[in-house]
Amino acid sequence: MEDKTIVMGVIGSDVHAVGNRILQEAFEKAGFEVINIGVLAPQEDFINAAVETDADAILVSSLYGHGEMDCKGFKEKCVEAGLEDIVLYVGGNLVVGKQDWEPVKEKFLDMGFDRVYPPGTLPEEPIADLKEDLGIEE
Amino acid sequence: MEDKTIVMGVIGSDVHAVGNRILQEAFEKAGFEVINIGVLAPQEDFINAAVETDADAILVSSLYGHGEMDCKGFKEKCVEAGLEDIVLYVGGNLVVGKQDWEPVKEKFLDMGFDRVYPPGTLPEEPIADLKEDLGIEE
Amino acid sequence: MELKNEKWSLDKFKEIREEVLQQWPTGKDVDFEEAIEYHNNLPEEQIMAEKLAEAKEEDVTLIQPRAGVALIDEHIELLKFLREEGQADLLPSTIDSYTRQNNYEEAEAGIEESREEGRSMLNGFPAVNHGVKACREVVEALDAPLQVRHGTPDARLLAEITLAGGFTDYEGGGLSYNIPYAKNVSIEQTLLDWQYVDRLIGYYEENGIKINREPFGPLTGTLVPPSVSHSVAIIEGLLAAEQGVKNITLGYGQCGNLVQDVAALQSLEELAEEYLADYEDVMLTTVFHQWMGGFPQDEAQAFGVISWGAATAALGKATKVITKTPHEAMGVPTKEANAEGLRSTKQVINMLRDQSLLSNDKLEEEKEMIKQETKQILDRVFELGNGDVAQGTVRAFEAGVLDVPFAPSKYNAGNLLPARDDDGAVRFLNHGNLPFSDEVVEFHQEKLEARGKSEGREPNFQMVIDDIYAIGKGRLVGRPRS
Amino acid sequence: MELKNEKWSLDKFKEIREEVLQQWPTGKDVDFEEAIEYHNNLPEEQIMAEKLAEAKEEDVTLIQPRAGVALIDEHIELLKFLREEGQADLLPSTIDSYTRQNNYEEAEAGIEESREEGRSMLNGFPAVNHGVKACREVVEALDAPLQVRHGTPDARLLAEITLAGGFTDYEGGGLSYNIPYAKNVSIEQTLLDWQYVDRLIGYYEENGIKINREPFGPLTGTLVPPSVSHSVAIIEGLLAAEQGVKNITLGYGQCGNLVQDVAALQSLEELAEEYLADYEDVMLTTVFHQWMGGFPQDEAQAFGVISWGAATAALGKATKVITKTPHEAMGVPTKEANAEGLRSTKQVINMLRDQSLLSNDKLEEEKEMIKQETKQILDRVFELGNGDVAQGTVRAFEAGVLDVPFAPSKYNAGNLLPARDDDGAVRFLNHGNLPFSDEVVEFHQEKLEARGKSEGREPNFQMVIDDIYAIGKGRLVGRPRS
Repeated sequence: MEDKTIVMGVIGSDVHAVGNRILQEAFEKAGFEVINIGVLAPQEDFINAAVETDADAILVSSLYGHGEMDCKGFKEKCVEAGLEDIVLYVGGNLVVGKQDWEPVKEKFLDMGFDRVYPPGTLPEEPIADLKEDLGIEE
Repeated sequence: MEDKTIVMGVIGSDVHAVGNRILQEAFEKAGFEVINIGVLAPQEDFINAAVETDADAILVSSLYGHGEMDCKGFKEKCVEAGLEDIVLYVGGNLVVGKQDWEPVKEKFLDMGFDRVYPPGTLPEEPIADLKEDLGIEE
Repeated sequence: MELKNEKWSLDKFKEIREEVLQQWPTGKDVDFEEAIEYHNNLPEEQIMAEKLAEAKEEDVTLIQPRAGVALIDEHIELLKFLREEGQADLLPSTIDSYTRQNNYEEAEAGIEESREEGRSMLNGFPAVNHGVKACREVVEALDAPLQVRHGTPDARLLAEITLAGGFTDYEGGGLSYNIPYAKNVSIEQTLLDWQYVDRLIGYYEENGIKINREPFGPLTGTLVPPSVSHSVAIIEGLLAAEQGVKNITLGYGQCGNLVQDVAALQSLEELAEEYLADYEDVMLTTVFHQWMGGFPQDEAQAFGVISWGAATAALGKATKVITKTPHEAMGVPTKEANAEGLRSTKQVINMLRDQSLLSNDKLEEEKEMIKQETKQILDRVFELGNGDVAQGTVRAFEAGVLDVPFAPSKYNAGNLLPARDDDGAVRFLNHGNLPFSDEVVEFHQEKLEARGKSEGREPNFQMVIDDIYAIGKGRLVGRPRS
Repeated sequence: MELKNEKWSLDKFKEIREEVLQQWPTGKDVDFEEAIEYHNNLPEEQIMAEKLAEAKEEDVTLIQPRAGVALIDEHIELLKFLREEGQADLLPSTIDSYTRQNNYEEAEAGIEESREEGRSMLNGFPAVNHGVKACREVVEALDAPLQVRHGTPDARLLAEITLAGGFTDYEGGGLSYNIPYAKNVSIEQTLLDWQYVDRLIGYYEENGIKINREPFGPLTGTLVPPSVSHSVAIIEGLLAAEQGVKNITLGYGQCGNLVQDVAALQSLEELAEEYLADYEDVMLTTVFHQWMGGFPQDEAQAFGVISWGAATAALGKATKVITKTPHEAMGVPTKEANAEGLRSTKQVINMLRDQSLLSNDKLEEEKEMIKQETKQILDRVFELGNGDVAQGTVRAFEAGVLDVPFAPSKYNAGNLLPARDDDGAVRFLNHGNLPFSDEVVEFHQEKLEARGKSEGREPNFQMVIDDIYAIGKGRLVGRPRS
């Protein structure tokens, strides 16, 4: 497969580092070029990294419940930066408290994310989705 | 307080003996004359014992879920035996499975029981009720 | 018929068998030859003894729920649910209380009412009424071994039907399904009736079919000291082995103190190996019952009790554990609650599967005491029977040498009063006529005096009552209210 | 300002204090003299150090949840619920993640949005924005001691406001709230900022007010070997004591193997007593954190994990335990789920309060290894600082002599790779630059080789990943899929 580049990181004031490291491992193993901007990452860092590396996708993680506030306007900022076509995923514990998943998913889809993953998703799922969305044949 | 006599036991094919023994202890301590007919007791045994001892109340326990079937017609049999005024209590795990308590209680009240107790009731409660229902002053 | 611990001749067995199979119309569908054939075609994953042997070999603890409802389809659905959603390794069919008293007419009425009401009016599966074919429907719908769990003093017809129906494990025994489950049935009678059941299983074994047998360990489930239940378990094991039973699971119900419980599990297996040494090819395994006494009403608290039972089973390396559910205090659980109890148990067991409670002086002392006590009881039983354990057992109950606390049976002396010591281990406050040495009696006395001292009260019946209610109220030891 | 482990002069403290109190408008409401007065009038039942001292004396394990929401009334309601329905002995106020990064503007926006949405948009209680008076409203609405729990590298203003607000316990430290909670903050900086916090508490102590301090034991909460977290805990304890802190609770996060966890709790207390011997009148207690890594999604399984943590805390005689909830895998729990975690924990703790894990060779060996490892690390830290533990700590992190697995901080070497051995105990697969003796290194190597052998694979990073996911998938040891 041709090299596809993805930018990943943990957004906002979130410091959950472990899953992020494992996710990187998994995506690299799956053949992606991974730019991991780490935890405590503002929206700008994702977008700048994507512009600089001409990335194909941005994967946003949020584990601490503030995802809803942290992700506001993300898609718009991507468009402003010329990344209107970039594939945008988000996943994790996206809201405070246990809520029904469907409305949460809808909310983030409405915000412009292409795919939204609930807590406990294993890496295999977004990897398969990303291959499909980027038209990678194995 | 004057001596009041109660007949107690575990109805039907139910063999739960421990709570029954403790209940006896508690009612005796509270000053009642207790006729304990034990476990595996058919309706007839309760009624015969009450007639023979001129009892003031019958306390039926059922812990195994068949209470609904085992208690059918109990009140009517009491009336036939001339015990129309005897105080009639029932308590325990009265039905199979976890059900809302209120409908269960209603069902047993409709069957002619004067009071119905849910699982986990401590002896103090029926003792106080019985003193009230039998007009015992302390 | 005279009771003796001696293998029944096949003729004698078959003679009685004719009567047994006529106790209810479904008995006539039992065909032994055809049942052998049926068992020969069972997949290995449905043979209990094979599964247990594998678990014992691998030092793994399997999980099994209790479950049974009135109607066949619902029963199958329930067991499928517990297998799939509860990850149960082994499956039960808990028999309803009418069947346990051989009240097949009332069971029939319960089946009818269940159909009409659209919910189970029975607290278990009435296997006798349903018959051989229905049992096989259940077996064939599932992919795990099935055990009959009940509480039936005369369980002969039930055994005939369920074993012909493809069940490969049968719980109970002439003592453990009499003393806690009957009021007026003589011990001699139930021992004879259970010799029949054991002989039937021996007959299956002679024909190459493995049927596992499991004496019911917890007895009344209420503060039963380990040596009391161990004595009963070993007697039932001996009686079963004599009739040709080859696969025996000995049971013990959690008391709550980790050291005592692990000591009990280990000593049970070691004692049984010793006492059953003369019988060849007997495979012994153990079953641990999560707390059988009163449960907290609150489900979160109940999960705590369940999980602690799971941890003890794993650390004590029981071959299997029988699970409770968060609905325990409310009676028969929903299938969801039943599966929840299984899943929390499985989680703990899996987390602890590579750990065990390591030996230390306290554990060794507890084991030694349990063994001493059990041997003192069993020695006297053999003595009373002039070497015959069956006859000795009957006389031992008469003499209170065998005695079970809080049992309904009038054939049980009922002199025992157990209470917890300061660490929560179950001791004898009153050991009745158990033939204990002074050393043993003093050991228990000292333990309870130490508790009394720390609570500023004399050990007495109130202490026992406090202990019975304690776990339901969130404690192990029933401390006086301050 | 040069970093040294030396008690700050009051002048120096007050000079910096002026700046700190101006970081956000609510800082101006802090009046130290008046706060002393306020604390003097607090009922004893609300003073953490008193409650902990009592529990330590009585050998009882107290329970405490994590909890915090954006708005004051809702926060009070939440804590009341956990006290009443969860039977919590000690109460927290968990601070939101914006406040932890000193983003008071974003916290303010979160408060606004929470008001508009009618639900908490913040994952904790923004105490700085709410200010002293609001903190006191919280304290006064409750009848248990309150602790601030957070994860704030620069927690000076938060300490000023919450302590003046009547909180009597403060979690964190210059390492434990930097390495797992920041990416770009130097260790020198956070050590200085936490010297400020400790000096503030020392100042309270000088005025007769007991404020408890609790280094955050679990660090990254993911397979942290005990000697790693013990080293950090003892360094933070020493730094705190030097500034005049008198009440210290040292923490440890459950690894899952009972023997290792109990050994860790016991060795932590023993080591701390040894290292802090020069400081007079320091009261040491311990806190055990229920499993901090990934949880199963299923609530019944989560109850199993929670209960096992409760059992370990009780058997290890921790002074308190921080509870998890059945919603753990889903993020911030509802108050009902939080109370459920508390109740299942309380049930287990109460059932086990009269039991402990008895000494045996394995336990002693584990304790000995943890002590050796911790001493080897701390010896080198002191050496690197020429006797000054603060300076030595900075250099030790540079040199990888102190190192935390899976931490986000760029000031952390990140060379460690921990993995479970065949019994589930956490060992070093790669010990990086930790200054271990050959004996220690070989001990770990052998343990992991034994596991590798039993799994038929070389110990490697895949094993680590399997271990990280294991509990979430219902196991302790991440065995290869068969």
